[in-house]
Formats: sequence, structure tokens, C-alpha cells
Amino acid sequence: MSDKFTIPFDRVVVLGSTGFLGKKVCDVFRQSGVDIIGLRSKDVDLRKEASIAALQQLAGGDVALIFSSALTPDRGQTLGTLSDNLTMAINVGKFLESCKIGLCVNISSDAVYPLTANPITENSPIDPAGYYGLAKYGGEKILERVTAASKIDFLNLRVTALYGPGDPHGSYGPNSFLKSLMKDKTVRLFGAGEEKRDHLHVDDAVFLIRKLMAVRATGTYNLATGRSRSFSDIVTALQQAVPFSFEVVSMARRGPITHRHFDTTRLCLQVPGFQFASIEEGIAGYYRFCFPGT
Amino acid sequence: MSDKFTIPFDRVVVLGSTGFLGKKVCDVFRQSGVDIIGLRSKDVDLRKEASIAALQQLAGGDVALIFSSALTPDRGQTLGTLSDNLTMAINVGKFLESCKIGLCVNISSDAVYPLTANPITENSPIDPAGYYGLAKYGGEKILERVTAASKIDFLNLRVTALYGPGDPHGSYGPNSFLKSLMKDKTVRLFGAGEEKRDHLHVDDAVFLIRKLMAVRATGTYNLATGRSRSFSDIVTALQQAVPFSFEVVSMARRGPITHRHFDTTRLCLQVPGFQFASIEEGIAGYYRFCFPGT
Amino acid sequence: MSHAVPTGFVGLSHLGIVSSLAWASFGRAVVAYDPSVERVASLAAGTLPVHEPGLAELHTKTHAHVEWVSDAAKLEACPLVIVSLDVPTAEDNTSDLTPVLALIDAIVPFLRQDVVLVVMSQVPPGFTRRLRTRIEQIRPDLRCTLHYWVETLIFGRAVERALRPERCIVGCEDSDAGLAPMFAEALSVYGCPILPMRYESAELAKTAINLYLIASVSYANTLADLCEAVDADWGEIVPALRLDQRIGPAAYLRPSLGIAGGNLERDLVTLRSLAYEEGVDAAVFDGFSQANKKRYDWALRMVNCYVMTQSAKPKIAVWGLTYKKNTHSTKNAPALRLIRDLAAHAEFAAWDPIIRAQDNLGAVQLLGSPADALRGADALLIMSDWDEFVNADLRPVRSEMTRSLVIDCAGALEGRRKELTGIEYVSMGRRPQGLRPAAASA
Amino acid sequence: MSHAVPTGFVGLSHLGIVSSLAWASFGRAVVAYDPSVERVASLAAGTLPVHEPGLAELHTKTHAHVEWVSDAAKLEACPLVIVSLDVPTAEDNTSDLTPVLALIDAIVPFLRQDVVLVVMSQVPPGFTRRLRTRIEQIRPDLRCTLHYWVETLIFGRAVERALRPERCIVGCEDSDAGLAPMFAEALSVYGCPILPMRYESAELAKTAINLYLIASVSYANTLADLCEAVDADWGEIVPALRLDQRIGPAAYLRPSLGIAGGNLERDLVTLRSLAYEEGVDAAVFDGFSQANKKRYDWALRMVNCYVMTQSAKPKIAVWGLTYKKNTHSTKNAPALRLIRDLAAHAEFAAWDPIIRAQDNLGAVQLLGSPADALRGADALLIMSDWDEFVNADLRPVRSEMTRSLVIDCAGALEGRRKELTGIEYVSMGRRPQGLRPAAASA
Repeated sequence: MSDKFTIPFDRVVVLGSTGFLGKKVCDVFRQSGVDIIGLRSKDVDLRKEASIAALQQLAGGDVALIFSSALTPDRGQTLGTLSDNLTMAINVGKFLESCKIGLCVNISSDAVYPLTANPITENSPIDPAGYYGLAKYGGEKILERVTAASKIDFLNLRVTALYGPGDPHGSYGPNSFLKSLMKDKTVRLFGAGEEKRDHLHVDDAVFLIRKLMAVRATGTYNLATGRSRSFSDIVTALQQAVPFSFEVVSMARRGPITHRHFDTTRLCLQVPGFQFASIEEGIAGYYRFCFPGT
Repeated sequence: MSDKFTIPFDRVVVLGSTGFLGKKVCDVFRQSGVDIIGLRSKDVDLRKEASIAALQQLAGGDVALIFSSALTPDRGQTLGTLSDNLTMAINVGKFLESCKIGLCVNISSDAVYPLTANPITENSPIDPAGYYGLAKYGGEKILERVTAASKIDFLNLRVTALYGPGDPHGSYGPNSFLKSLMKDKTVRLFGAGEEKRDHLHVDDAVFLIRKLMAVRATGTYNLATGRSRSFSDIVTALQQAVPFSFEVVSMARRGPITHRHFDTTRLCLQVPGFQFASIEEGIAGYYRFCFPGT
Repeated sequence: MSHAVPTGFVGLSHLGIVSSLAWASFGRAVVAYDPSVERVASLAAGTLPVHEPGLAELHTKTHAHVEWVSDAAKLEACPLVIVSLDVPTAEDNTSDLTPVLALIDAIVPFLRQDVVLVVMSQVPPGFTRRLRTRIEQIRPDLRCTLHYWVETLIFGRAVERALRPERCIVGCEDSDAGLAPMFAEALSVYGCPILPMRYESAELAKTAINLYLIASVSYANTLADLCEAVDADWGEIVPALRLDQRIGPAAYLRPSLGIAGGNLERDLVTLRSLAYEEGVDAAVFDGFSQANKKRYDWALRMVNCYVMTQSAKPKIAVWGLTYKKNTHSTKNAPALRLIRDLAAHAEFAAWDPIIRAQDNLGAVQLLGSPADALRGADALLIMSDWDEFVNADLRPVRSEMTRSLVIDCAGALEGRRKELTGIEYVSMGRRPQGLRPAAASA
Repeated sequence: MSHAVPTGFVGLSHLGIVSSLAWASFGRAVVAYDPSVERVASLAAGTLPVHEPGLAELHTKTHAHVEWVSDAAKLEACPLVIVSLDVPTAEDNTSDLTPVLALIDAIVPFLRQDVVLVVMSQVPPGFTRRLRTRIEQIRPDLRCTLHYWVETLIFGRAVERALRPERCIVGCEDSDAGLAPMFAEALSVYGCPILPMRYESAELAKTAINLYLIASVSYANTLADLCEAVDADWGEIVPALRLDQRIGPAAYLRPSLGIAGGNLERDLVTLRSLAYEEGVDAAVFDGFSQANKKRYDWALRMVNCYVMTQSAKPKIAVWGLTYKKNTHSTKNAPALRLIRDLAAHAEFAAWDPIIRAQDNLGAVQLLGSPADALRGADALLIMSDWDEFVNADLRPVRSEMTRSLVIDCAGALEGRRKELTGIEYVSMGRRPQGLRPAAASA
């Protein structure tokens, strides 16, 4: 699929430009010639009411806003982070109530879905298991209502497990595997790694965001590959990619085996024929990034 | 069904004691000899962090807390009221993280459910249509998690359309009908009043709360009668109860006809044989309250 | 009933045309009424606006017994009047009862005082009893007997089923009332069981039959999906199911792109909204509804996986545009939906045994033969089960296509799997042999 | 197969006992193995731990052909060995495969090198192919042929179905492999169709049949609910459905309190979790699952509405404690659930044709006759469809009860509605005549 397409906005503002996805979006958009403004919490602290005024200076009908700020689960799922995440969404909502922009892209998460439903579509029932997912769901509802009232286009993206170079969290899966591989040539797996998940390479996520913005898609999309793989598949892929042998340590599982699959028909209709990085390709590239020169 | 039962708590603290339900709970509990402390926002402003310390003074293993505070939809479904409602829940959550009490009763609402599902059970999918329902849902999730972590019993009550003497809001249905009847002997109906809703008399709601507390029920219950009636049924009941004739004005409906039914099996198992006030009985009593001496 | 005394048919859409001609084929006089002067003139001239196997022959044979009229006063001669207007459905498959009510309002003034009035239109439970009240208000003098007669029309088999119904379900005012003798006598020509029951039971029976078929189809499609996932073969399993007497040899077990055509969807929507209004738990209906809504995605998924990933703008041949064989109906037809969904990403060339140029086809080139449609194509999609496809000459599939890939959404070539050498074949209920999907594709 | 050469049966639970005796009834020698010395001794002594019509007679007739053993080495004599242990299910209806795997592990060392090993236990799709690998690891020298044979046991009709199966579904390594000749010959005695197919297809076929029955039951129950809501009569509609050949005369259309007994629930759970693992949309299964979970509530709702609202602590008579007739099984039986749910609010007196005192009954007084159970009762709940209830003497219902109210959750008296004068009768699929529900009751 060709990536020769343009973003039909004069300026793209990214809130949360130091996050895993936010940073990649800024880099790639900038490389493809988009006028991009990346804001960190140091620049504009969305937890403060003053942030609204700061954002107002960036508004305009030709502006697309990507709201990617969040205190991620690795910061603790506490009432404090919940409150902060909700406050950020409310303040962005208040900004959008006060100013006109062209498009609001909300970076949400598949944490809004329970782990009991398969395969997940954009119409699957919501039931977040933790405060992070709850805040994401609250943010969606807030921005959905505000943009509808202000006639601002709204694109809501529920992103599944992201992996790839630059991940700062070391979340369980490819990211934690590479991290521990670099640390002590060991990979730690819950049980035998039977759980299937949909692992999305961060580069594919960025491509899809660009493409959906380019075709002016609106509404909710799950960003996922549509093909779930078990964690043990990933270990196998890693064993194939890595020129040395490593130890696989099995840890006690904390709960029953769960699986997560996506039915990506809605996304597919926007990018038919798009080929996601296979887990084998993605893992191999990630390894080369972590172990340059091997 | 006999109402000779005791609340197994030495003290009951009601947050939101000036609300429709909160006030009735205080009155009835007090009459039946319960040591009850009703707090208004004037006493403890739950929107402020300082409220946590104020609540801590009331804690104890023999204390039941009824959290009934909320800025109701008639106060406007804005980002401001959303933020306030969420902050109140978060502060109550922080209080419960810091102190031990015996039971937390959360007064939630059927606004957490979409109007598309029928009949509703406690397992029906969640999809609040507005900020009020969203805040109620957020509050539920927060208090559910906090009480589970602190090993505090948690009783979550999703209350459907309440009516009866003392309603301060004049919400559409029995309350607005009686209000406009008192004002100008007119009843205003959307369309021909085809919509079916489950109308719960406030006295029944209070009885159920007492009963569920008495049997130490925990988890989520919908408080509803299980028998839905159309708004035109209510007008008919009113016509039978009222010794004068009144005008019924049809207003243009704002959307398609929706219905709401509850499957009350879960509640039924706690209070088998309980007979709710029929809409005819409830309306007749409400009328006598509004028009004393007629 | 004397053959000289005519039976009235009211409303000459698909149902009315087929029913009145079938009724007349037993040598009975028929007054066929429709308010549209044009439609009546065209029917009188022998032009049939619907396609059904055997309908033209039936028309030729029975035409002389039928008086086509647009004057409702002609119904005064009829002791038995049958309302046979199809109930139209909206985009969301809800029924629009306005036309049938307007039609009945228009004819009631002309009905004989002791008329037997039979409703055959596809009405929801509760309609007939409410209609009684409505008629009483318009004509308080009328002493009519009102029945509801379940129509058993199946698109593509309408004539056969109108001539030889397997049973007649008739709604009566109450269970013990029984049929009006004149109507009972008229139905006796079919030699099939007559089942009188309450109005509500008969109205529900009609939708209940269709819901059972939807249940079977939804079940079969879900199992077919599971077969693909666990490497079982649905085609091996179905014969075992058919041998179970609790399931039966004629059960609807063929996988498909889900229900289409509008009638089954209408009945599902009707019962679903009835359940919603009454507060009846309809999780089962919701399951059917969701399964059928998503079933079309199978076609999209296969096209995406095996075609779109291989080529930037593939050429796709489509056999079949109607929603099934032997009908002209394209209502909810998956072929048209697919062409619309992928219009920007692929080129479509189609062949259909009956559809010629018409408005709603979308971006597709209509060709004159199966082989013409195949020329230079990267894939063939078979989208309905016409006999022409089941028995198609497969040589052009091998010789004319750029890639001999067949995605068979209708199971048309299921029975010929052993003949398909040299053809890549994708069908429902088993994993395609020798074809690998793209690693992961959107 | 020579009658002197025995067939081995491995695992003597319900399935193994019935199957081995049925097998022997054709004059064939059987070695029936179970690791439990007690169970083997008891079977050898003629004590049958399960109730099935005709089983005692079968045992008497065939006992001489069966050698009951708890020594696995005896299987060395058997060229054909059939694994017939029932797979137990947990509280949540999931299968526990550990016992059947342990049993197979225990016998594999004693199998003949060219044995034909047939699995008859209720295993999920994928099991048999994985089992092949497992056996190869334990006994690399074994050149065994492995089959999966779908059991068709129905509680209460097990003997009849073991003697005269309507068809034999047999899983093979692949579609073209066919049956081991010895096994094919053995099955030929039944004179029914033999359907060989892939392991996965056969494993899925077994659950697929049950799922179809669940689909039919779920459908019927939802329609019965709708009938009650719109004042139609499901009893009038069912005969019309049975006349439709796509539905058939033997379709499962009787309303009930939903599936019970454990086997259908197990298959629903098995397919549901398979779909979950594979990412197959199972909205249809979810619909069945939800409908069946909530179906029991019908009984609770009726008791609450017509009984609990009338009396502070009513006395309730219960006929039937097993989940259906002709079985001793109370697994998931709604009667026991109801007694448990309302233990604090009502007194229960029960009569059951087969159940005597046992552990899991809960707070219920077991009485010796139907009339004894009725004495002084405010209501009778009929909870299963034993012939004893269908044909019951109704005089005690009128004479012994405080109030002659019957809530028939099993449709036992459906066929006798005209006899029920003087009895208030509540059953599924129609509104009770002459009974008003409480205005609104919890």
C-alpha cells in the first residue's frame, strides 16, 4: 500500500509528544513535511485549568489535535492517576468547547474492553477492568460529546498492545522480552505463554493514524492487526531472530488464560490490502534496533 | 412483607442528605431508631480534598455510609458538573482507602444503561448516554475497586425513575405531571405518552435500601419494580385519582419512542413477595400529598 | 363456492399477483384490484413486473379468469376479499404499515355487508385485532368475518408454494371460533392441513417460522466459522446433522453470507422490536442479528486476505447480483454491498442471469456472459446460487483469468470440489487448501 | 470379528456401562475395564450405579459375555479397545479431561501393537489429534489405528440408543483414511449409516448436534415468552412449525426451564471457549447461553407473582427433582435450585418417582406419594416431565391442596388442559387464564 498521501490539515498539534506513540507520530509526521507541534506536560500541563488558555492560542479550523497524553498504567492505577487522566480529558474538552479546530484525534486504548469478549469490534460492550481504561473511556465520552456539540470532526482510536523500538514501559510481551534479553539474556513468560494477543507494531500504528487522517475518517476505530498470536509464538519468533540462545523462564500465571482477538473489518474498509508487519518481521527489526551491529 | 427488621450497623452516615432520596432515607431511618448522620454539601463539600479528613472522623467498623451526593441532571449535564461528580466519588474513594467502615452503599442510577437494551438486568452492558450517567458509572467503578481493596462491604444500587412526594426536580413523568397539575391544571405529554418506563415510588426505594442493608446484601442491584408502564397509563391513573378534569397537552417528541423494562430477579430473591406500590396507588397518594384536603 | 362468484384480491404487488393468479388457476373467478391504474393496465396487458419461475405460464393459463381493476367498487361482487399487498420495508428492515392500512381504508366502504375479509399481508402480531376495531369504526354496519392468512411466499419459489402450500395457517378471533365456512371450503382445494388459531398466534407463527430459519442459518454460519478455525470440515458434518431426526434432512444448514432479501430481516426486526417494547429478553434474537450483520464480512475478509494484499487495484469478476437464485430482488444483496464497499479499491465486472442495467448496481461493468466477466480478472466472486453457476463451464475460469482464484460465497461449486484442479478455491466451513493468507492484513 | 476375540471397554461410568453391555448384547465378548476395584466388583455382582430404562434387563441378558476387570493387562487380548469414560464437568460446565487422559496413559502400555483404539469420551475438537502425538510418545512402537466415535447417549434413553444408533459418526486421521476394517465390521451390526470424517469434524459434529438442540430450545423459549407478552398461544403455533419441512416434526420446540443435565451445557461451554480462543464471533452462542441462564427465572417469577405475594411463608409442593424424566441425574436440576433459592421464604414438600433421600436436596421434605406432597400446599410446582406426572390423578390437586394452583414448568399437563377445571393453571407460552398477577411484585 502506497504511503504517498497528504494530511489535509495545515498544522497538527500532538498532546503527549514524549509518549511512545506520541513521539513516533511527531517524528514520522515531521519527516513527511507536516507542520507539527508536539507538546509535553512540561510545555502544557493539562491537569491545570491554565492549559485551556494555552491551547486556545493554537486553535484554528485547519488544525488537527492529537490527544495522546496519559499517565500510563506503569505509573500506577491509583485514584490519583485516574483523577489526573480524567482532568486532562475534561480540560481538553473545555478547550474544544471554547475553540474551533478541524479534527480531534483521541488516542484511546483497548483497555476499555473487558477481556471476556472475542472478537472485539468497535461495537463490543465496554467494561474497563482498571482505572486506566476507565479514564480512557471517560475521555472518549467527553470528547465525543464536546466535538459533536462544536461540530468538530472526531476520530477515536482504540489502540491495542503496541510494541517496537522506543517503548519506554517494557510492558509484558515483545517490549519486556527485548528489555530482559538486553539485561540478562533471559525471557520471562507467564505459564507457557498460551495467551493470544494482537500485537501492533508502533510503525503500523503511526501509518494507520496518518492514513485515517488523510481520508478524513471519523468515529471509532480499533487499531489492531486482526491476527492474534500467543506469547509463546513471540518467543519462537525471537529465537529465530536472535543469533544466540537465551533462557526462557516460566513465571506463575496470576489468573486464568485469557485471549484477545480483533475483528478489524471497519479498519480494513479504510485500508484494504494493508499488510501489517508480521510478528516475525516486527520482532526481528526490534531485535536489530536493540542489538545494533549483531 | 413485614418491615420489622433492624439495620446491623450502629450508625448510618448519609452523604447528600438534602437530595430527594437522601432526605427520605434520613427521615425513615431516623423514625425507625437508627443513629443517622445526614450530611449536606454545606456540611462537607465532597468536591474539596478537605472533605476526606472530615469524613475520617466518622469512620468505624460499625458504620454504614450511604453515598447519595450528586449534581443531578437538572443542574445541567456539563463538563463542570461531570468534573464535580467525579471528584466527589474520587474523594469518597480516597476516604475509604484511608479508613475502615462496615458498608458502603452507593446510590447509582439506571442512567448507566443505554435505552436500547431490554429488559435490563444487573449484567446488562453499560453505555451511559450523558455526563450524569458517566459520572455515576465512574463512581461505581471507583468505589467497587476501593472497597474490594479495603475489604469493605459494597452495595451498589442503580435506581430507576423515582417519584413521590418531596421530589425537587419535577422530572418528566409523575413528578412533572403533579407539578404542572398544581400550577395550571394541565399535564404535558410527549407524543401520546407511549414510552414505557419503570416508575419506582420513593417510599419503596427507601424500604428496599433498608431491607438490603438488613440482610447484608452486597454487589449491584437495580432498584425497580419490574413492571413498566407507559406515560399515558400514568395520565389515566391521574385522571382516576383526581376529582377534577384537566387538560392533557401533547408535545412534539424529541426522538424515537424508547422503552425501559427491568428484569428484577436478583432483587426478587432478596425480597420475595414484596409488593410495590402500583402506579395507581402511588399516583393517588402523590395527588393527596400535593392537594391536601381535596 | 360457485365459480361465477369472484374472489377479490386487493393490492397487486408480488404477493398479490402470484396469489391471485394461483387462486384463479383452480378455475375460480378473481377480481384483482389495485389503486394504480398503470399497474392494472400493465397486468391486463400481460406484463409481469416480477420474476418467478412458472409465473409467465401461470399468467397465460389463468389470465381469462382474472378481471384486473382499479375501481374498488368492483369488490362489491366479492363475498370473499383477500388483502394481498406486500408490506414494504425501510432501509433498517422495519415494516411500513401505512400502505396496507390506506388500502384497507379505501376498500372498506365497498365491501359487502357479510364479507369474509382475509389479510394476507406481512403484518406484525396485534395488527389484525386492532384492524377489527378500525374497520368497525369506518363501517359500523359491517358484519364481516376477519381472518389472517399466513402467506408462505418464498422468492424464487412463489408460484409452486402458492399452488401447493404445505399447510394453511389461519388467524381467527379466538381459538374456538373456527374458519368462515366459505373460506374453509375455498382452502380445501389445496388438500393440505388447515390450522386455525388466534389472530396473535397466527401472526406470530408466520414470523416464528422465519425466525427458526434464521436460527438455523445463524447457527450454521457460526459453526462454519469454527470449522475454519479448528481445521474441521463443515461439509463433512452436515450430513451427520441431517440424519438426526431432531434436526431433519431439510434443515437450513448451508453456510452463507447471512440472510438477505428483506423478508427474513423484516421478521427479525419485527420480533426484536416487539420484544423490546414488551420487555421480553431477546438475547437469542440479538445473537442472530449480530451474527447476520457481521456475516457479510466473510466475503470482505477473504477478498482482502487473498486479493487486495496481492494487487493495488485488482480486477474482480462477480457472478450473481441478486440476493439468491430465481429472483430479480437485489434487496440487501451482498454482491452490491461489496461492490460499493470496495469501489475505490478494485474494478468489478459482473454477470448475472437476470439483472440487466439498473440504477442501484454501483461501479460495476455488466457483461453478457460468464466468460466475458472473467476476462483478465484476479479473482472470481460467486455471490449467489443460480443453477447457471452451479453447473457453470469451468474452462474459462482456468483460461480467461489472470489468476484462477474463486471465492465462492454461495457454495455454488461445493459439490464439484473434485473438479477444481488448477483452481484456487475458497469456500465456507473449511480452510482453503494450498492457499496461505497474508501474515496479517487489515 | 470372531466372537471369542474380546473387545475392550475402558472406563466404566454411565457411558462405559451402557456401551459395553449393549456391545455384548450382540453376542460379542467384552473385557470391561475400570481401575476402580470397588466399581468392578460391584458391577460383577450385578449392582448398577446408574438408572436407565431397560438397563437392568440388558445387564441380565448380556452379563455372561462381559468380563469385568480392574487389571489393565487383560486388555492385551483385545484387538479393539474403546475408551468409554464420561468426561466429568465442573460447576461451570467446563470439561475436566484429566481423568480420561490418566486412564489412557494407564492402558497404553498394555495395548496390542496393532490395536484399533477408539475414543468415545466427550472430548473437545482437537483432542484426538493431540492424543495421537501423546500415545506416540508413550509407545513409539505402537502401530495403532486411532478413531473417535461420537457417542449418542441421551440420559433416560441410553440403552435404546446404544442398541439402535441412528448413525455412527467416526473421526479418522484424515477424510480419505476410512475406518479400520475391524471396526467397520463391528459397526455394521447396527445397520445404520456410517459417516467417516476428519477427527476435528467428528469432534465438532458431536457438539454441533447438541448446539442445534440448544438453538431450538432457546428459540422456543424466547418465542414462548413473546406469546405470553402479546397474548398468543405457543401451543397453537408449534403444530404449524412442525409441518414446515425445514423445521420438521421432531424439532425441539417445547418450552422448558432451559437446558439442564450437564451435557448440553458442557457442549455449549466447550464451543464457546473454543470460539473465544480462536477469535470466532460467537454472538449466537452467547444468545443461547444468556437465554438459558435466565430461563430458570420463569419459575421464580411465577412463584413470586402468584404464590409469594399471597402468603408470608407458603407451603409449596414439588413434583420432580431430577432434571428430566427417566434419569437419576439432578445435575443443574431447576427443582433443586428453586428449593435452595427460596429456602428461607417457603416450605417445600416433594415427590419424585426415583429420587430418595440424598445429600444435595436442600431444605425439602421428601414424601412417598404425589398426594402426600400436595397436602396443605399453596401451590404445586411440576418440575420435570415424568410420565407419572403427565398421567397423574388430578383429584388430590383439587382435594388436598389449600389452593389448587399448579405452576407447570415442564409442560406435563399441557395435553390435559381441558381436564383442569377447578385448578388454576400456569404454564409456558400463554397467559394464565383467570389469574391476575400482583400489580407489581419484586
